[in-house]
Amino acid sequence: MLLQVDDISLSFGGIKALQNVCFSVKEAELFSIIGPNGAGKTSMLNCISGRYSPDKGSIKFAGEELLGRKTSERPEIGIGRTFQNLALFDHMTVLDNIMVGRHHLLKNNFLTGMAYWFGAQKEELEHRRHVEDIIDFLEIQHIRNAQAGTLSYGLRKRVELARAIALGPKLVLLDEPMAGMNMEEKEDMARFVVDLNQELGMTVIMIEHDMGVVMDISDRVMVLDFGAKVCDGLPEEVMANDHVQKAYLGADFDDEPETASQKEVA
Amino acid sequence: QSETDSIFVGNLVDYTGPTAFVSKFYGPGIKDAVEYINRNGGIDGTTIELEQIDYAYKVPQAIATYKRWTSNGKMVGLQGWGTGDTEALISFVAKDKIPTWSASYSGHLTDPTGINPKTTKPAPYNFFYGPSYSDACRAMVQWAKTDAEEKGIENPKFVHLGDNHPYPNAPKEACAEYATELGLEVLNPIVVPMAPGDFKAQCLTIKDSGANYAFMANLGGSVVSLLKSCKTVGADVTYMANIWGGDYLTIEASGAVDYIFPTASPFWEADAPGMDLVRKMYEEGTSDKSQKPTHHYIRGVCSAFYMKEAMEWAKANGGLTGENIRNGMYAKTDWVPAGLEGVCEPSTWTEKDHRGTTTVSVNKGSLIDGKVQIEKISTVELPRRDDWIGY
Amino acid sequence: MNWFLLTQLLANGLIVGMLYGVVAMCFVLIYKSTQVVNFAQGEFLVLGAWVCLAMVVKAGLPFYVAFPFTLVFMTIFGILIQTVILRPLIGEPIISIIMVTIALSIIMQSVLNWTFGNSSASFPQIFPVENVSLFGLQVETAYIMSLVLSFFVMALFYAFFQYSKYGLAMRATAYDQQAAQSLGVSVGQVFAMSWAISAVVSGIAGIIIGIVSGVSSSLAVIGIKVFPAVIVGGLDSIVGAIVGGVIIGLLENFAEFVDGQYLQWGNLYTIAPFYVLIIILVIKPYGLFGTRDIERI
Amino acid sequence: MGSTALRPCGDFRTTYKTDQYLFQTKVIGWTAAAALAVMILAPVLMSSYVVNLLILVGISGISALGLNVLVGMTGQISLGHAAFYGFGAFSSAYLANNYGVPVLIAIPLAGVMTAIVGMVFGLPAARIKGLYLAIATLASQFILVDFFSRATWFTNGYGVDASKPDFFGIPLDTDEKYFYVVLAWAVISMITVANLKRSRDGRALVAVRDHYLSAEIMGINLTKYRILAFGISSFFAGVAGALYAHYIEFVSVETFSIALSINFLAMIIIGGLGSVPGAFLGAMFIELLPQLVQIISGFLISVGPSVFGIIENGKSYVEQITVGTVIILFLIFEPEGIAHRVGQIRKSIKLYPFSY
Amino acid sequence: MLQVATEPKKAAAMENDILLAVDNIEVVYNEYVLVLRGLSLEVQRGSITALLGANGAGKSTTLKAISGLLKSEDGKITRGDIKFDGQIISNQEPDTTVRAGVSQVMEGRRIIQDMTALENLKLGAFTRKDRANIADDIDLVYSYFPRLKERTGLAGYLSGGEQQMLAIGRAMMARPKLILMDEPSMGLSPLLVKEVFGIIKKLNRDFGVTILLVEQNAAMALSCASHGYIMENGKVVLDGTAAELRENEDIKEFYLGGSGERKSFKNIKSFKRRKRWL
Ligand SMILES: Nc1ncnc2c1ncn2[C@@H]1O[C@H](COP(=O)(O)OP(=O)(O)OP(=O)(O)O)[C@@H](O)[C@H]1O
Ligand SMILES: Nc1ncnc2c1ncn2[C@@H]1O[C@H](COP(=O)(O)OP(=O)(O)OP(=O)(O)O)[C@@H](O)[C@H]1O
Ligand SMILES: [Mg+2]
Ligand SMILES: [Mg+2]
Repeated sequence: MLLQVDDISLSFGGIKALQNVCFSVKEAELFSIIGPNGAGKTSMLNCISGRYSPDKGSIKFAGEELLGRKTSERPEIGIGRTFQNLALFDHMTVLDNIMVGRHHLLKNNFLTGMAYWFGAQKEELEHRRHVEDIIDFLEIQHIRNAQAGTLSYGLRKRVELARAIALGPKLVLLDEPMAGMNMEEKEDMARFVVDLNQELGMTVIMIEHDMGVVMDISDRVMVLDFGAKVCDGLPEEVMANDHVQKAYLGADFDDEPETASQKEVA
Repeated sequence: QSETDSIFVGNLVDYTGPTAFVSKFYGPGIKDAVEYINRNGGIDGTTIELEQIDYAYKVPQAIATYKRWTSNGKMVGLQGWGTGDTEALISFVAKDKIPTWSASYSGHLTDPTGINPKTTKPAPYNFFYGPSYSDACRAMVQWAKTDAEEKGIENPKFVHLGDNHPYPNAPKEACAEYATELGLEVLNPIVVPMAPGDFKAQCLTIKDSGANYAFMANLGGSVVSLLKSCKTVGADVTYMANIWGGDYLTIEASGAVDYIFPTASPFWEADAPGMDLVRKMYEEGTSDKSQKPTHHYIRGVCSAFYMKEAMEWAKANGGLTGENIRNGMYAKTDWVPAGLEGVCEPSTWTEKDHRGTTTVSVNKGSLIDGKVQIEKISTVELPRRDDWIGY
Repeated sequence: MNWFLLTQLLANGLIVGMLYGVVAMCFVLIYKSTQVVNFAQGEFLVLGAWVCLAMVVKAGLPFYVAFPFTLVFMTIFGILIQTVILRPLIGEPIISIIMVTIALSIIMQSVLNWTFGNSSASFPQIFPVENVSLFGLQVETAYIMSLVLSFFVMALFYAFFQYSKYGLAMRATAYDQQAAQSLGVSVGQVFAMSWAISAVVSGIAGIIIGIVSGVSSSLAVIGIKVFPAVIVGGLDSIVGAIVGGVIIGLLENFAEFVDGQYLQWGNLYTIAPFYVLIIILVIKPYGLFGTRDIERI
Repeated sequence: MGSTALRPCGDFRTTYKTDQYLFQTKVIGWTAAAALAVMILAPVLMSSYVVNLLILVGISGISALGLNVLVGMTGQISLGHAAFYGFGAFSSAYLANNYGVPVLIAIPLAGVMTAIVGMVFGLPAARIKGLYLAIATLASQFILVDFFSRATWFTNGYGVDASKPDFFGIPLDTDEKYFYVVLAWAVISMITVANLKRSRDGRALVAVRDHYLSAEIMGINLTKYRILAFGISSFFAGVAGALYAHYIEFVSVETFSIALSINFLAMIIIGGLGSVPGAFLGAMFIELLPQLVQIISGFLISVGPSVFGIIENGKSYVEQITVGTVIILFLIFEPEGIAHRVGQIRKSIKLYPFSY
Repeated sequence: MLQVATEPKKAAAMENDILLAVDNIEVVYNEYVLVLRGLSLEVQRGSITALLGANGAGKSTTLKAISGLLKSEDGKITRGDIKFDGQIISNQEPDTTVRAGVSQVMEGRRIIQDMTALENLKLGAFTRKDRANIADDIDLVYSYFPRLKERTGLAGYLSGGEQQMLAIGRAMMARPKLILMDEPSMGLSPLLVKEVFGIIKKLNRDFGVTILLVEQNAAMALSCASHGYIMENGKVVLDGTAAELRENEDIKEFYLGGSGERKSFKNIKSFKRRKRWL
């Protein structure tokens, strides 16, 4: 078990964002979390990456207790993530954004950095090489020097992924990586995620609303609703769950009204 | 060198900064005087080219301006202004040999040789017309002592009011020392900010302290606010001001009653022999005439005229160089510039002692029925004690 | 311990603090609707005071006529400042706009000095009784006015921001100009409105301060002086502004007491609010009533 | 897709190293070299008035550059920079006067001392952000200035003398000689800050500014970098203050007011937030503008005293108003600063003759 | 059947029915980044029109150009013009455009986080004069999105999907003639996507609101739209009725996810050249 989440609860005022959630993720697994909006998926990732501290419970990463660890130390242990609502450094170039991901791996500090030519440069260039590989991998060469803030939504999502990869994590948490993409781009993204998992050997926890993608690429799926775990298991098992069908997929939502314009055209 | 038909004098003024309140009168005094001098033959034919620069009481700005003036090597004299910039320029003017007449009357500017142990930096090229801040304050204290005796106040108490700032601090220690010497009880000084505001808190403290005489070392709006606040609070204290803090405008704005302040020149309406000349200069001058001049204007005139006569001496004794002009300042004793009799106090500068005058007029002013009434109530002649040089 | 002096000082602090609160509200108003900290606030006060004084003294108008005229003048002035100077900067970095208010204060300081002179001047007696006794302390009548005023303005603002359509629009604009625009809010108009309101309240506060301390251009420093009040209360809280003002007022006077009676430190009066400010901020980073940023990711 | 970032033809970079160069194109490199050459020759070529102004611009520029690390890079607005500048000035004078430390060594030492003080005053930044922090720095301004007027052992209470430096026995006592001291420090500070920007900790600072929540999750210790920014910024403020002290030769307590703090802020906003040359361009703008306005108004008055009689009377006001107006106009037309405008011009030149 | 949009259709007879006409516009950001290069499109009154395209094609830019929000991003329409209801609205202040009857649901929701959901809705009605009906409309929005009523805290603490609902509801509050929707389904659960599209249709049918819909979920978008445009690189490259587009092979391949049978994402390993229409 790479990640062992035990009995996590989290509440904000009256809202119970998470209630006694337990699950575990194996090494090199591609694990998806699905659930209705507001179910607490993002909150779960926030607990793992240190943004929120749960009210109770424990999270063990590679056997070590995570809670109590400083947020900024978690990349060192091997946890990286992307964000649902885009959290890039808007005024930095794409390249610098990704270089920030290397922060915990770089050794130069402000003194050596200011001197630059005595050592720091060599190190910077080494890591730059690594970052360029990531850029190639995600096919974002053409925007390497663009300011992240001016990019379109979809491209920003991709830069986010690049930055998370640059952390060199063992476990990468992806929060809706494919939101706002068309089918073709989703395919690309799915391919990247699968590659991450299979070629770079990273363990992935992914939140995604596109069932096509989730069912296809995940090894296991967990469903959250109202902060509580509904079930987890193989994609097919989860899909078969009644609650999931009703509350999440909306199976019996079929009485679509016809629009005025369609009537006309028809 | 004296062949040139004009010499350059820089003049730092503050028309927009925190001390504009008084610089607006002192500066025109210099300007009108120099224009008058130029119209009437200049320095034996040499005209004075005066440039006034408003540095808004900012020291770096003053220094930049000074450097600009000295860069072409033409400046032979400087009419300075505030405490900060004058102190900052001490070593510059000493090195460049540029005699400086400032409107900062800090005690340590009177020590050209560094004779006083407290002097950190001798000021061989610095002059000013009038009593030093310390001397003016000493005169106030001395007056307070006699006043207390007359009124039968036993054990009179004295307090210094002012910001923790070089200008109000300048006379603080010297004055307190003399007050103690005279047998006044000196209370802990009370800090009053330089900027105006509501000072009832300070006034309550003053009232509570039981002070009889308070020396206000600030100027302008701060003094006005303080007087107003204390009036509301109802502290029964005699307020005494610094030379820059006492003029009819302050009295008018604050509605002060029995306000004691020092001067080193007569008032505008006074009929001293030299006042006609001053009024003529003013009438003919080009400076703003929207407001009646205060006595600060007259000190500006005196400052310009001492400079003028020192220059005349220099021109006759080797040429118009800074060094000669400085020596010109030592040439006379009990010196009153020609035509300004009764306007400028007789002054003497020597190589060891730059206290021009130690005579202080003490005045009392009140606002009665919307009219400012000022009377001179005494003249204090302070001894020229050696231990007071530069202090 | 000198209880008498202490109570007198504290009473004074309370009253002076109310006025700080009114000035602080002017800041808060601008901040709440434009995210800008107005460094020309002090000059706004002085402008109001001078204009009213000029009408009373130079034009010889009675105070109760000059006062409303001043407020009209301030309204126009606020709108003018916004349309001419600040409108072109809508959507630009906040810090640039703050810089513009600094430049504005430089300009206003000069214009005020030029037109009204550098000297201090006083209002003629305005209220039949100049001072009244409150808790055994002599207090200027103008302060009593400001006391009433501050509660009135505070209630008004509170209701305005909470319930009125323009109040909502102002808050929305401050939070996200683009989103507000997309809802049909004219950012320019909203900003003009808040500058006008702030100018009017500044005018009133300026007149009160002028009556109490005399009018002079250097009175503008009060603009900087109330920063601690604004921050202690919370930058965007109307109620906080008043509370912050009172706290700073009390604090100043308490510092004066401690200093005068025990420490003899010098200007604790001026400096103490700043020490306390830092302490309060470290404990409550958004002041006492400021809304905290939503830090979601 | 993505038309933004296509590099124009003619700018080929073949290694990552060249891509990291301080001077991104040859033109910039040559411009910098030419500027440096002009500066080196300045004392020979120009009048001492100009040299004096250049020294002041250089000193303010170093200080502004420090502030730019704090405000421009890290996004922490400081209204107390002048106090740190002042602390540097007094420290250097203190070291030189009381311990006989050679001035050229006292200057960086003063920088270090100021950095420590800066970090202490930066401690609240661990919790306070944005304008709240800005006002907290205003508090440090007041507290430090109060300290200056109180600590007579350090400042005499009103000011202290500072001597001109010696360079291996050569006294650097004229403006022309002192100019090189300032120039050296200006170059050093520009290079080090430019280096900082392209290395790990510089990026971390900018990341903290742009999105501190995600920066933290990317492994950046927020508290450390927020305080570090205060340290670096105060170091340069301290050095600049020390340079100022030994140039002016007298450090006055009155100098380090909020007005000066605001001036420094104006420099970087006008120069361009976060830009290294911008700090110096902004310093030039703010330092020279009043001088220029003064010269122009003096000229106008000398040309037509009758026409400009009004100006004559309120000359200083007209000057102040002009300075304020120029700043406002400048910000209306270029709210992001000189450096940004230069960048825009560069981009359109690159694309010439096509407008986009 | 399919037309290439380089020659904008100008059927004079239909002129009257065209609510929005974008005519050959060019948009530049920051004075040097050219994003739209001669884009034209038309939206018929009472229709739902879909605008599809890859990331970075310029869809959001198009919407911002119409609503006037471009200005606040340093963007400008440098050529061509936009007509709404017969009036030219290019480069107009956004509030004027809103008053004219255009609402926008911005990308990324952009709700005012430090106000409550209710306040956000009230704000949506900012331009309206008929104060009396506002309360009714709020109830209407609540009936569409019941869970908004339950959330009384600050909107910033709503979950992503809830915020999206709020954004749509807020746009409705202005009672616009035309709503510009930028990716309304982004980040919504499948159930909610269906709901949202249902609501879009309902809006269109019950209130006759015209909708210009930018969507990545092409299948959904084309299922409710009557007409569609495909954008690429700042231009319209393909347009037609929704039915036509649904049948187009390329669209099937790149937007709808294969022709009928579900594609397996797991097996897409090799680099795939994209077909482009340019
Ligand atoms: N910082 C916070 N303060 C208050 N409430 C919060 C906070 N963060 C999350 N919540 C609440 O917790 C619940 C879960 O939110 P979360 O963002 O985890 O949902 P989610 O599953 O990611 O939904 P979505 O798919 O819409 O993104 C929501 O009701 C939200 O309003
Ligand atoms: N403010 C801006 N400054 C400079 N360039 C910008 C700006 N906004 C957008 N762009 C550029 O314009 C292009 C189109 O962006 P736009 O946001 O319109 O794309 P989009 O079609 O909405 O993409 P997505 O589906 O990813 O949202 C992108 O290449 C983007 O980099
Ligand atoms: Mg989420
Ligand atoms: Mg978009």
